[in-house]
Amino acid sequence: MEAVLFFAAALGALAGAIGVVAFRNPFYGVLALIVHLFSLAVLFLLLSSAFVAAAQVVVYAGAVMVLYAFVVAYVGGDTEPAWDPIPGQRFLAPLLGAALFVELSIAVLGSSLVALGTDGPDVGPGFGDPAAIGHLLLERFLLPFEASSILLLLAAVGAVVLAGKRGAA
Amino acid sequence: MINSLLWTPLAFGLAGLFLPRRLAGWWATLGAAVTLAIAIALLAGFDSGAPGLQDTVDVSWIPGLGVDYSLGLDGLNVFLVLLTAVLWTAGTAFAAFREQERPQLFFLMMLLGETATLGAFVAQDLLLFVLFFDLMLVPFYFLFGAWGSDREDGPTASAATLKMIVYTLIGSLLMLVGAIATAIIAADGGHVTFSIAELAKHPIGEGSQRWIFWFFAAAFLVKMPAFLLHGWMPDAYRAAPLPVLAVFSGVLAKVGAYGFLRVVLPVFPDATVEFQEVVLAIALASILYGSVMAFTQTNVRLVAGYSSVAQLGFITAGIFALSSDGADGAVLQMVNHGLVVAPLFVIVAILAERSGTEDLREMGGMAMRAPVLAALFLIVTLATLAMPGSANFVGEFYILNGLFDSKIVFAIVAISGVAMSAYYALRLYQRTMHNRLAGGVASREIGWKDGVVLAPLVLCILGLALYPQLVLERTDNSVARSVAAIGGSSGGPPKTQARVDRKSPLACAGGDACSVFWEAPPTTPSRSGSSQ
Amino acid sequence: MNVEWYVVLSSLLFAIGATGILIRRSPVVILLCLELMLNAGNLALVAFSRMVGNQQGQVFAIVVMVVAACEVVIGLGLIVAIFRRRLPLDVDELTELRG
Amino acid sequence: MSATAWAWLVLLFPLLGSIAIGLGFRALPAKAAGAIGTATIAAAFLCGVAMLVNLLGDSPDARHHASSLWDYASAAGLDIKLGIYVDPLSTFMVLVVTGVSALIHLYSFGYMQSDEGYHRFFSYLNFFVFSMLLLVLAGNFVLLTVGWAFVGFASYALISFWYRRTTATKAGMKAFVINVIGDIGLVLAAFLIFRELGSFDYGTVFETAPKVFSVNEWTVTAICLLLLVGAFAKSAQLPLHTWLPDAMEGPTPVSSLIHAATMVTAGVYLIARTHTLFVLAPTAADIAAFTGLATLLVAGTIALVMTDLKRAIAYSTMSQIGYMVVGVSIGAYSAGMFHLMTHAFFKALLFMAAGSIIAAMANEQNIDKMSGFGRAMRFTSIAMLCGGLALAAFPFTSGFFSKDEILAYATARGGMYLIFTVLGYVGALLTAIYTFRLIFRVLPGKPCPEAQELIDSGHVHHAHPFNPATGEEEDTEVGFPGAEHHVAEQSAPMRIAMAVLAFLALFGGLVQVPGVDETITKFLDPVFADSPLSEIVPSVGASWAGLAIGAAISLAGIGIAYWVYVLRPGTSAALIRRLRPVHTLFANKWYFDEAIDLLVVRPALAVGRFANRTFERLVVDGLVSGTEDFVGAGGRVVRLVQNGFVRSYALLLIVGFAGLALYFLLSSS
Amino acid sequence: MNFHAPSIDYGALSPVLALTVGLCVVLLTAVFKPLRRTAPFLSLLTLGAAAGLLIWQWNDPTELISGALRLDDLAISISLIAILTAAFAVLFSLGEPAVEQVGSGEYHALLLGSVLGMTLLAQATDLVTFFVAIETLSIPLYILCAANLRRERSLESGLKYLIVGSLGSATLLYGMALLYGGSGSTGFAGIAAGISREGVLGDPLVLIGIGMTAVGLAFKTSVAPFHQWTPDVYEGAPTPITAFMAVATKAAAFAVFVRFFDVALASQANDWQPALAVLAAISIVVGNVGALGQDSLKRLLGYSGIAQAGYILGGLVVASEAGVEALVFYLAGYAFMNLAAFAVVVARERETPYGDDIAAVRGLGAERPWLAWPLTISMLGLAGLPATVGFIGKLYLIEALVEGDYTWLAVFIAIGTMISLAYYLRVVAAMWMRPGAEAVPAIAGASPEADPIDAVAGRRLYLVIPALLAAAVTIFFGVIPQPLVELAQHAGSSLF
Repeated sequence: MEAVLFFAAALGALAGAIGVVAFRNPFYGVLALIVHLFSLAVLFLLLSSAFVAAAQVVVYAGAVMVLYAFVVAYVGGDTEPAWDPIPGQRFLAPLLGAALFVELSIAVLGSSLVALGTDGPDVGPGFGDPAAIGHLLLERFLLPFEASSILLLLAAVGAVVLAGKRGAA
Repeated sequence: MINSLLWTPLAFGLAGLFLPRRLAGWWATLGAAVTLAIAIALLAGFDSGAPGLQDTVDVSWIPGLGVDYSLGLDGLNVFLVLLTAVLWTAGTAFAAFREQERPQLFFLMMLLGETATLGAFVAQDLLLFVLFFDLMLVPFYFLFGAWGSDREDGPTASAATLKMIVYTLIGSLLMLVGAIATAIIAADGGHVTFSIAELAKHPIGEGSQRWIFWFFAAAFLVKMPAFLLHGWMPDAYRAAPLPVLAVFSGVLAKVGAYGFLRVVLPVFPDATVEFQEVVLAIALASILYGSVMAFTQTNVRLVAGYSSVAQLGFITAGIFALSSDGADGAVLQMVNHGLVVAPLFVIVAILAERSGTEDLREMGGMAMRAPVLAALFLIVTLATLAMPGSANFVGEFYILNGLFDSKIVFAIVAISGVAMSAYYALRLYQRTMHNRLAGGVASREIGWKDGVVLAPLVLCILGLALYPQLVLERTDNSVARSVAAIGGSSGGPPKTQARVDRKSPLACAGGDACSVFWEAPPTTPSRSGSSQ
Repeated sequence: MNVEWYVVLSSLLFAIGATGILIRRSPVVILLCLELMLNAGNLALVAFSRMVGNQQGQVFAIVVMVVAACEVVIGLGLIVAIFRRRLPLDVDELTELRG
Repeated sequence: MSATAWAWLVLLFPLLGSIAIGLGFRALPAKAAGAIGTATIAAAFLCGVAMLVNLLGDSPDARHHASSLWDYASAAGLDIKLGIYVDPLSTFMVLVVTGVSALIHLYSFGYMQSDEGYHRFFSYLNFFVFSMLLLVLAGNFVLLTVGWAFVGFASYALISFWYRRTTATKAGMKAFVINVIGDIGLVLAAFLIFRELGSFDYGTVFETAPKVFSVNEWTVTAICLLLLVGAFAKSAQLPLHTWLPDAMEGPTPVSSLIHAATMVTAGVYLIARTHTLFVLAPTAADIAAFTGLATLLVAGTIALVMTDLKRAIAYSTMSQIGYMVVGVSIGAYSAGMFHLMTHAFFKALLFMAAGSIIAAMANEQNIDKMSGFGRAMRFTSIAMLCGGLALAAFPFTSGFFSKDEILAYATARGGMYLIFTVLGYVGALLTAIYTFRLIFRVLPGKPCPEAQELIDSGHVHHAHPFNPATGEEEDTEVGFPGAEHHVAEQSAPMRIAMAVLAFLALFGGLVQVPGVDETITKFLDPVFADSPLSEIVPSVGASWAGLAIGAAISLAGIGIAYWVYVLRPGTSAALIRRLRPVHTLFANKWYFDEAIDLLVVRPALAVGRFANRTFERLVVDGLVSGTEDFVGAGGRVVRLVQNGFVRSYALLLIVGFAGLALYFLLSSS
Repeated sequence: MNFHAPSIDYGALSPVLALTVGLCVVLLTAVFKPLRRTAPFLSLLTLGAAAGLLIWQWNDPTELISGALRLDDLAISISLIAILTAAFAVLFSLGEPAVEQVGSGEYHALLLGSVLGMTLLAQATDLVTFFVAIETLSIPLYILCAANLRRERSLESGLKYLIVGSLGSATLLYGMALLYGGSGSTGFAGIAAGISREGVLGDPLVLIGIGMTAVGLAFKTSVAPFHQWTPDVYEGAPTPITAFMAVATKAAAFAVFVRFFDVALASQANDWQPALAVLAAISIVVGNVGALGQDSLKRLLGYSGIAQAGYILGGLVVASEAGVEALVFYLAGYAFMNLAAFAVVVARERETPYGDDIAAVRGLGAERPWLAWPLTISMLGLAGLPATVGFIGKLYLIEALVEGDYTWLAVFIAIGTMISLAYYLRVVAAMWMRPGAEAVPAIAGASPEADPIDAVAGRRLYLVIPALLAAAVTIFFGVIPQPLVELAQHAGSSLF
């Protein structure tokens, strides 16, 4: 059961990812990403981290993607030309992607961490639920939590600065 | 005392910034003169008998890095300090007599240069030495670049100067690494010190000596400049303003040679002995190449320039004879060459003013209406070609004698340089002063302004010619110490035992120095009878 | 299901994202690809947090989401600004700075 | 006062004179300069006499004193003092030098009168005398070298005294460089001596040398050969002689003083001075002797064909010095020195006479253009005749005794040394012929225009100033000969000097007549006593026999010359036609100049040109520009990669990471 | 379950708090029109306060908020450098067209935000803090680079920085993930303990993690081959921002770099040392040769920054106390030398039509000696000539390298310095050895979007005084380096 779900979700995630890279039209790209995110959320659930999954759905599939959609709609999703001005880029890029993947997987598979081979220790039902995460956020990770709020503030300011009316030439 | 010697020029230079342009030059000359006075006072107070350093200052400067601000005088540098002061006074005065643009800055740079050079001479902390050694470049970069002359047929002044700076820094940056490496290795975990005396006490391992030696050698050989490393010289010399060039080639080249005596011999004795012949070979190449170039040049400056290459070759050879007579000669010769080449450039300036060119082929006959100039020039020329009777001869005599005792073949090759020097020096004199008066050349007597600059220098030459002992007796002790580091023989063997001594391996300069080129003469029974 | 699988999957996603950045020219899509890479990181974090059995990784993942959101906002803001400035929305056209 | 004190005075006077004239060149009137110059030398001569008297005061074997003023350069075991060494030999030289110089100064006082560089001339001339005296009085090899180089310089300065003459400056350069080569030989010898004996002082060296060296040991031979390099360069012996003829570019008094009477004989003095070493190195001594022989013959042959009056005499000088060298090398020390003295007399005289004639010819030196001066210039021709006779060793003239004494010694020493006797006489024959060739070409016959002018109007001929060697236009400003020319007939100082010398040339030989009075031998004996060779003394009979042969040969020579040049004027031309190749060989001075030019000068310059044009540009600058280009290329690559495409930046980033990752994977356990 | 609020040492936290508060206040000024003009002064005030509080905290290391931060002397000294730079940047920004376009309040708020990020980064001892901080540092910079909205170059630089930067942070993140996986903890201490466990030491997973974090940090510190954004962004961004980035970002990033590698990853040192050494060597070469023949001063300084990063990295490579000392010392010196240079560039690009082209400083020595001297000194200092802090810095680095048996890298530094002379001195030559440039509009900045010319910018005290100050300090610490050395020693001792 779990395995089935995993493969389904994994396929979804991969499909979404490939879609993002492959679709000529940014708008389809956005849709593909949404698919990808949802499948990731499923994977998160499988990894018994409910809160993260939820956040994933709400924050990403909800807020962020909408933003994307708006922007794409605003700037118009014109498809980019096929030819590549940079010599070799077209040919090297996939190669490098492959290289990255290979190296990372070698690292993972070659790793002597026994835990990797298992599906993790048995954890209580509370593992990864909002309460636990909340505790962590407010105790151990208070500072990052606060800091990220500042970060959001700055980002907001930035968005206003860049996209606000004043920016118009 | 020694502090004031070191910082007086800079102080005057900075103060000069706030003076009106007219006064700047005179103020600077005054500064140089004061420094000269201090230098003379130091020499007067110098005790040639005393072992070790005198007038020392030793303050911890960057304790965090083990760098001390330690200065001191001994036989090696006392006369070089004096030479620096003398030439700078002359150079500054010579420049002050002429119109300079932005004079305040010009003279600030001049005097900064003097401070840096003096610093390099009196520094007794390896790192302080390196620091001043590099610092010297800065003022001369500006002087050459900003007040130099661009050439139509060649690089601009700033380009030529850049070449010089990069070239000379190649060596000195490597030297920085080498210096630090030396200290670290010597400290080996313990307290790091850069004091030359300390480092000399227990030299570092042979292996590290090998590469560090070359880092230092690179710096010094480029500075001189030595054969193959002189690429920066022609352009820079042609770009430089002459008063500056006078002090530059009069003093800065010596810093390189001095560095060998002060640092390399005591601190890297094993490497020194090991590479003796390599350096000697370079020195010989410089002598021969410099001379050959000198007598084919047509640009007056370059004749002097290449002759310096040859002269510095002699000095290097003297140092690497690794016997104290050789080194004595080297020190004496450093002073002599400074005293000779500076007036030479002053004269070049005078000649250029009279002929409007620096090309030998377009000069000639200038002695006609200028007997005094001709006479002064003649004296300088004779000193340049180390005419016996001049102190330069004594210098070369000591150098070659030292070399002769340790590496006879090198000595014989080196001495051929003497003959060539006679040719190029006389050629320079004849082509400018003698023969028919060339078109566009005015034969005018030397003016009092140039006279007061030139005459004292020539008097120094004559004085030293009459009594070179002045330098030798003060130098001898310290040199002997420097050389003793590499187990060099303390000069000429005592009378009549000479023959006996030479037979015993102990007496050979530089340990194995008598080796390669000496095949012992067939010993006939008659001598073995006579010599004991 | 072994954690290994998740990690390998995440690395694959990471590689895909990287490739995307390398070959796509529309800034929007490039931002999307960045999302892919960050999410790959998230997946790895969560997977490891499951593996080692503490939730620090999950917290990290959440923080990363915030960060990612911020980057998106700024990125989109820039895109809008560029669009407003009547410049082509193609990173290959923005090559005035070079050399 | 002691002998050494006088010696210092001897040195002091000329130096003072030189400095005084040099500094006072603006203040002093011309005459005063000449007067000071002459006076100081005369004073020096008197001090020399005082020195002699002092020396004769003490017992023969105690007749050597050293004295020093201050430490010149003593460090690191070298001990070099400013010291002099007075013994009969140096005293003898001092007397000859100062004496002859005084006369020549007197001569110049008149001869150079109208030259713009009058002060400079006397300053130089005095300086030369000082240097020469320093050379002979020096107490150690270093100071010897100093004097040695000083005379070299003085000779340079005086050769190119007319410095606007390109020929003169060239000649000066040549002389100087060859002299420096000589100095180098001397310096190296000094090194070797110091290395072996640990001292530069004459006293120590000559005392220890016999103890340390074994006969013909390679070191001592090397030392002697190096000394010979110095000697030959100075004394114009083969192959270092080429500068001497060119040196005739200098004013005639200079040729007479430096290049005839004094400096060129320094080599002879050196060999005599260091005879102790040469005794230890017979091989070297023989080499010296044979070189001398070769020189005397070669020079003689060249002198036969020279058409330039002064150059002809110069070659004769070379050949006479050849005799001296032979003498001092084979052991006839006092004979050699004796010949040195007499030669100084008659050769100086000859030059003075030549100078007077050349002045009358308005600087023309070609004997083909001269004739009939016998009537035009009585006094000069008489003087020339005296000199000629002495040179040709006419019986009972000075040259007659001195030359034959050398040959007699060679005979007495016997063995292979007979060669020297035989060839020496051949040389004597040549000498007689070429001497009288000159005399017969110049004095008798129908007066040439210049001579005629002198006879008619009593005025010295006036040509537009020109360079006798090249014929270039000249002016009479400083740096060129003066406007007026002065002949002995019209200048008392010149006449006095010539008269005195003429007397000495004729009768100076009588101080040393075999079996009668051997003054010089007796005087110099203590110096050479230590040499085994000085044991050999030709018997009085043998000497007189030699003298007889000498007389015969000399007369024969004069006879031949008379026959060829007076009785049958065409003969010489016929001979030349007959012996074309020989003549060309002689006329081209045996091609020595060409050989040296080919072997030394050209290669050196070629190397220079190569270094300058090729090596410097390709290697030295190549080193720099090569590095520059390399680095610059790197810069271009970096800027090329920085192509502005953000995606390619990302690519490089990933590539870098991939590489890094690869490294870490490999390094992982 | 009950909730234990972490204990918070507000004293130690005060600098961060001060910055945060200041940030908010400044932001508010953007809202109230009348307060617009006060933003710069408020920012300076904030920075001053933060600096003061930091100095107050000097020399007593404290763990903060359950191991998220550690305020020790390394953190303090680096934060001080960042704050100082920010202060200079604020001064440079007076009269900067970009400020007008984005609004003074926002502009300064973002600047302060970035500074906040830096102070956090300098103290971070936990991966999460680390990541958040580094983003808090970067994101405002992305915006500020693009702040001159009218100029295409500014936007371009912003976008480039954003894209490559995010790629960098993504890599960094993934590396962190791997390290977390390997060690099971996000705290530096935990990681140190985790990866030095038997069986984990040298595990490929961990090593790749190290590699990826290294890439991320190398990117921020613009170490080759992750440097390519640097010249473009430096050139395109508004000059005050460039100055800020060139110094502060590098300092902060190096702070966490050295802390993370020397504390958390110390046990793996033998593996990462050679790798980083090679990176250092590469960037020394790339930076120096790249700078040759650059005409844009900002670009030139960008490349020189790459080279300098290479030198500084050397201090990290040796993983020794001396190394950290050298690193801190050099960063401090580097800050002053660069600020002096940038002050002059700002002044000149405002008063000449040449923008930041080297032509802008031609004949400066005659025209504006008070600007020429600072630039000269800074160039000589960056070139490492004696009597400047640059020389002592190099000396310090080389000493550390030789002690750490990385002499070959020291030689690289020497060679790099040699090459660097060629371009540093080119600038000097332009100032002193060339006649003033004739008024032909040059390429740089002469496009229609060119900013207005302020003919007297070269006399504005808020530019000249900082320039002179920085130059003076450069000389001062070149002659009397001991104080700075002691500071560096404190900083160094706080890690070991």
